[in-house]
Amino acid sequence: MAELTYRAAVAAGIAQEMDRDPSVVMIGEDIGAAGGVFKLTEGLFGRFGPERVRDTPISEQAIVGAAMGAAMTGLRPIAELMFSDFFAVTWDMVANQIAKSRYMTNGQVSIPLVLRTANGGGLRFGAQHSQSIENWAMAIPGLKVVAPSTPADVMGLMAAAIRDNDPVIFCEHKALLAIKGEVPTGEQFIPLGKAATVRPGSDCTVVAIAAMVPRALAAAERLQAEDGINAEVIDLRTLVPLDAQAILESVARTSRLFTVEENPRLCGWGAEIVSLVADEGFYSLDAPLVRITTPHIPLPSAAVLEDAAMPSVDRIADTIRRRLEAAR
Amino acid sequence: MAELTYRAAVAAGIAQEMDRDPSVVMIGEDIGAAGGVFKLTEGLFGRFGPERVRDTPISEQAIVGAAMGAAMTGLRPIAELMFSDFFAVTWDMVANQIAKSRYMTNGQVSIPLVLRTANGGGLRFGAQHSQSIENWAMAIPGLKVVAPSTPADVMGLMAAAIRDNDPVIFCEHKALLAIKGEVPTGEQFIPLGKAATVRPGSDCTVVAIAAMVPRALAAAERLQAEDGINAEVIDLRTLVPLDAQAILESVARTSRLFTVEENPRLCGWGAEIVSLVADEGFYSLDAPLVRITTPHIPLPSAAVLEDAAMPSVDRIADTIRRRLEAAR
Amino acid sequence: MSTQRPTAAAPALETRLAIYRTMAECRQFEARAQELFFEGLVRGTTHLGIGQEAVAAGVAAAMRTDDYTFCTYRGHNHTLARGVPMAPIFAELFGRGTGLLGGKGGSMHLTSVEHGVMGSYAIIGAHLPIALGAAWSAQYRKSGQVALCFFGDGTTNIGAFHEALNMAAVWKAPVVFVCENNQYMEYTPIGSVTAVPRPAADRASAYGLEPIVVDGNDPDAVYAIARTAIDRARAGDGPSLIEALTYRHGGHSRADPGKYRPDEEVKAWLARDPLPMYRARLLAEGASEVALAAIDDETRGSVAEAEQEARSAPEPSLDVLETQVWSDGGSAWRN
Amino acid sequence: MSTQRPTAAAPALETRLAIYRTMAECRQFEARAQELFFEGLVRGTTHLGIGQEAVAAGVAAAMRTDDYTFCTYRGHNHTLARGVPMAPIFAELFGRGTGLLGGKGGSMHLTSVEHGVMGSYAIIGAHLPIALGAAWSAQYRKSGQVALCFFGDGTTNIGAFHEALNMAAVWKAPVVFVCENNQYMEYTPIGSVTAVPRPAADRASAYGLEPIVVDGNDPDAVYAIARTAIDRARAGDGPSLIEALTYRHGGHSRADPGKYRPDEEVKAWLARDPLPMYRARLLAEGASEVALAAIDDETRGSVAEAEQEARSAPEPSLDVLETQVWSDGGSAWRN
Ligand SMILES: Cc1ncc(C[n+]2csc(CCOP(=O)(O)OP(=O)(O)O)c2C)c(N)n1
Ligand SMILES: Cc1ncc(C[n+]2csc(CCOP(=O)(O)OP(=O)(O)O)c2C)c(N)n1
Ligand SMILES: [Mg+2]
Ligand SMILES: [Mg+2]
Repeated sequence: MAELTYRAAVAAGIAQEMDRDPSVVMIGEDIGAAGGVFKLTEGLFGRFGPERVRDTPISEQAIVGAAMGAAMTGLRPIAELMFSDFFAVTWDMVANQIAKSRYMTNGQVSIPLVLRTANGGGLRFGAQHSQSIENWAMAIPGLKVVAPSTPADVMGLMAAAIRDNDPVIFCEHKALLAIKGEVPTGEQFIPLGKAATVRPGSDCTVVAIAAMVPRALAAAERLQAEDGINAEVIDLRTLVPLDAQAILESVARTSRLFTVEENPRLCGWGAEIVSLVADEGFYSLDAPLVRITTPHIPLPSAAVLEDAAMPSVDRIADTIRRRLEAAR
Repeated sequence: MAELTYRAAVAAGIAQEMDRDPSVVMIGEDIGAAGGVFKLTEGLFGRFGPERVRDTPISEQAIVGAAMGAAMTGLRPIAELMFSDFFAVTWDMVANQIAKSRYMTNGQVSIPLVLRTANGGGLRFGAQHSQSIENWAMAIPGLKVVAPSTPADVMGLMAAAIRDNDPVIFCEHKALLAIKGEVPTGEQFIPLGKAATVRPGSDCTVVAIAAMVPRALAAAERLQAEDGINAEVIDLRTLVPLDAQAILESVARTSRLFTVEENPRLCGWGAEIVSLVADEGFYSLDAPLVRITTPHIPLPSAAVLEDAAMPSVDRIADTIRRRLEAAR
Repeated sequence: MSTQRPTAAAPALETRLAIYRTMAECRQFEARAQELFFEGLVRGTTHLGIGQEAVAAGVAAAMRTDDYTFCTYRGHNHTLARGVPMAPIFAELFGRGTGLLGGKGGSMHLTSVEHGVMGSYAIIGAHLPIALGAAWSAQYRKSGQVALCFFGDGTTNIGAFHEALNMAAVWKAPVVFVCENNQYMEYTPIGSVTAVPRPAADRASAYGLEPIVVDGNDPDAVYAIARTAIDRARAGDGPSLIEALTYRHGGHSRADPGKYRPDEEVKAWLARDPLPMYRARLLAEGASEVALAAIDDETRGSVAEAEQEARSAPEPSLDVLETQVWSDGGSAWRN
Repeated sequence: MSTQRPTAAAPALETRLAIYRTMAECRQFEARAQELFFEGLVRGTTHLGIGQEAVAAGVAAAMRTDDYTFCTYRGHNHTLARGVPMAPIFAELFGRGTGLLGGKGGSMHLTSVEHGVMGSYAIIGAHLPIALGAAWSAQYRKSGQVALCFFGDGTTNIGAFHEALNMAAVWKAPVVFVCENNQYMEYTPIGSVTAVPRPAADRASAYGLEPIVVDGNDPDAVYAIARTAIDRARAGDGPSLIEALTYRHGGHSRADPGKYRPDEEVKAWLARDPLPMYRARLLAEGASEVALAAIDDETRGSVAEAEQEARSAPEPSLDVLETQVWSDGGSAWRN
């Protein structure tokens, strides 16, 4: 066991795989000698050299397109999008080319790549540098979507993402970079598609990812302490593949579902989870299905406004308490 | 009353507004003398001239960006994206700039523009020319989303979209271009945000848009004839603003909801509708909420495969019949 | 036309006959495909390269078998030129189960990895960065492969063009960008939407590259220019950008009659039809009428045979609908 | 430095003093903003243009009051140069309710439509097409307005740059693109990721434009070049692309110390600090020390006053959280 920051776990996860497989290469803006603007690739340039850790111009279409071309021809590229908002600049490459080419060619083409990105809000960066875009990717068939909440998950899921033979969108949450956590010693690997029940409970199921996991956990502790409500918290870890069974199994026990999403309200990943349960888990439900989300607005930059926009521990706890009471 | 094709209604709707307001201008690829590759702008160049109907290079970022800049400074531009799949090429302009600038500037900037696009499948064009992207837009706060199913709605909603002071994504469905319908004489205007109950019914609520509306209607007729099931069919017409009350009111009567979506399964607009009802309409429900969608795959090009992928009248009717029976 | 006259001697007769055969195959295949589109057998859309065969054929003859081709929706010629058999291409256009892509991709996405055809791309500009990526991969793997990337004049105005050219130049990637300037982006004359007269060549200097313009209806000239560029790329000297001047005889796609083009312009280009021009030149420069006629006839035979094979192929089985989204062959997104 | 030496005579002393005042305001405002960032009062991020003031000030002096400014996240200078008062800018950086954007946008999105500042854009390249659109609008409305669009060297490698330049040239739009080449894209020297030595000027010919390079630390030179380009745009002769060579004294953003830059390079550029250089020139060419000192002092006063005003401003009310998504002032997406 060693204690690592979430930030350091990113570089450690990449380093583990670059050590293991010479076909793993990285490209992105300022990722080389500078170690990335969030210092997420620190040390990799020194260790693996400029051929394997390449700086690029500000050319997101070329970065992601080049990663695709390299993935089709024998490499396992990792491309960094500095902020996840910049996926929009290269969305054609992601949604139309990378996601669809295997299917369109009936499997002739494999695209084993990872698109890493600093995702999410909380840093007062404003609407164009704070988005949570997991739901953008989830809506596109052909993309896998990973959004870890702990250093250990970052390392283990990074290994799985890099070894995966399909394209993976790997969301590193900006607001979690400084958190610390235990990472087991030795090679890390956590398969994609396995949720973690991070707090067992019996009164309701709370589903979250990334920065919403610690908030959901804190809310659950508060509910336990203040109201005797015993909430189960599930960290999905990956949205695609989705551990639907873990959710359905939990809701079968608790009969109540809450999702906690950072993205704006409409068509978020929470809507997908709710819809799944509203269909397949309907008969085990005894209360409305509730999504706790950022309102359907762009994220504001001022601290008080941003804090009010994103689901907070307060809002999560209050919503769960209120809705459980209402359903009594 | 006059009979118009859906295709002709597009040009007629635009012409009505260009006649009315000299600040309405159009840009796009091949929209001028050529009248557009789908002949959706035929006649406009001749009538309004090259200053108001401008051909562009293949530069979707510049097209949409220029429309934004013009909208901020006194014009009401309409930009055509030839296929809705190409939104991906200019998604930054749409999702990050156009959608967010009013909010980020605290209302200093208004962006009254319409982004028109040929949307949807059924023409055997394959995965990159057949997507239904209403849910992409719905997921972004700051965008209004219109997806009409009849010539009259095309004209009336086009007028509303052009006169609206906010950005509107206007989805013209490729597979509907040739259909005909009555359009009342005189100036057309249908406010955004009003659903149409296109078939009243009492046994279940079926919510659809665009090309799924005629299919849902045909399925409803078949269910009535073959099974005595009386389905209510709601054509949402616009996703944002959403006529949530129309849906909730209908489900309050029918207790059962089906959505019919052309987009791939995950995070579609149907998930949003289902989630809304699973929360606010929960207590009037007596059966699972069911989404009928394209599977979560890219659309294939071969006729038999494409037909099997998209929700068909058969599949809609069969699903409703089967799920209503199972819930009995 | 101020094009670069290749200084190298014409290629060997054998090479030239191979080029001629490729051109004949492209022409006959596409002419038939167009008829079959009007018969309703070819579904969806097609974009024909009739008139532009010399570019695909000339470049392909200069390639190594393991080099990569990246082309567009107008990619039948480039696909055929790499030796992909006709029957699965026809079958793909017909939407049959034996199609090159199993019926999943259609005319716009022809791909045959085993022949080095890494895809036909239907969204303008996307494949330039992707081709650069394949070149980067070859460079990293030290495989000596070169990526050839074909695109149209209209494509030079989209952002991805700019990004790919700059990054390829900075990385000295072994990629050759070939712009087929057929004078039109769909229905719009390229000159009316482009700030410079030569949409590709006049941009080369923006990437530190030499401007190269070649007569795209002269396969020998194309071959020579391509050879130089490919050798240069393989030697590690970086990318090239070639502008080949040519013309599509027909419309942009499907049933487009191409009426937006002045009659004299069409007439002038038809008079420079690369097929008869090259045939005449080969005859004049030592090929026998017998040999050329044999190529013409054999090609007619292959096209007819391929069409029959594709016609009698079954529709795709619905079992494949949800396969090949993922590398495990399936499409499951949940447990 | 092979820059264009403006042939026009230096601007009138009054104009030059106004330029000097703008530069002083920019410098002092930003120097204080940086201190306040380290004090934790400025939240989120800031990107300072210390060292680059001569570009914003020189261009602004050449603009008509109804011309448009489009700039970047590094936009304090350009915003101040159009006369936007300091207090609401400070308040915006502090995230206060009286902020220029009500606290919704932050440092990267400064906008003041009433001063013609149509926005600061934080995603590289996006505002070039948007500025072109404003120019197109002015052209259509025959308003005689010109759009000025500022961006960095690194921005020349993104697709939107290419699309905007081409379309602006084809449309002869009244837009002037000003590339502030401060030698770095974030932490990476621009030369290491760009295929040509002059990232903007060496691309001008790709859009049929003249290459224009100017000493971006010389406000008189910038003014003269801008004047020519703006007049040209206003006269209907189309866009220009200006490359202004300059340097940011500090890091890219926030707490970046800029250590990736060679010491001698930094030293050489600090020796060419536009503020003292211009001050010295004005003194030498007829301005009085008294007048200049008054400007310095008044500016110090304004900055201090604005800071105090912003400091004492309240946090935004939570009532505004869900306002101004739509033109009706609200954010309702449903009934
Ligand atoms: C991003 C994008 N915009 C528009 C289109 C529609 N489109 C298909 S082909 C074409 C014209 C392309 O012209 P050019 O590059 O000259 O190639 P050509 O068709 O002449 O071979 C256009 C605009 C597209 N496929 N992708
Ligand atoms: C599309 C996009 N990619 C990356 C970034 C991150 N980023 C912000 S500033 C910057 C460097 C820009 O360099 P330059 O254009 O030279 O402007 P400067 O910061 O030097 O003023 C980068 C890469 C971004 N904001 N947008
Ligand atoms: Mg062309
Ligand atoms: Mg710079």
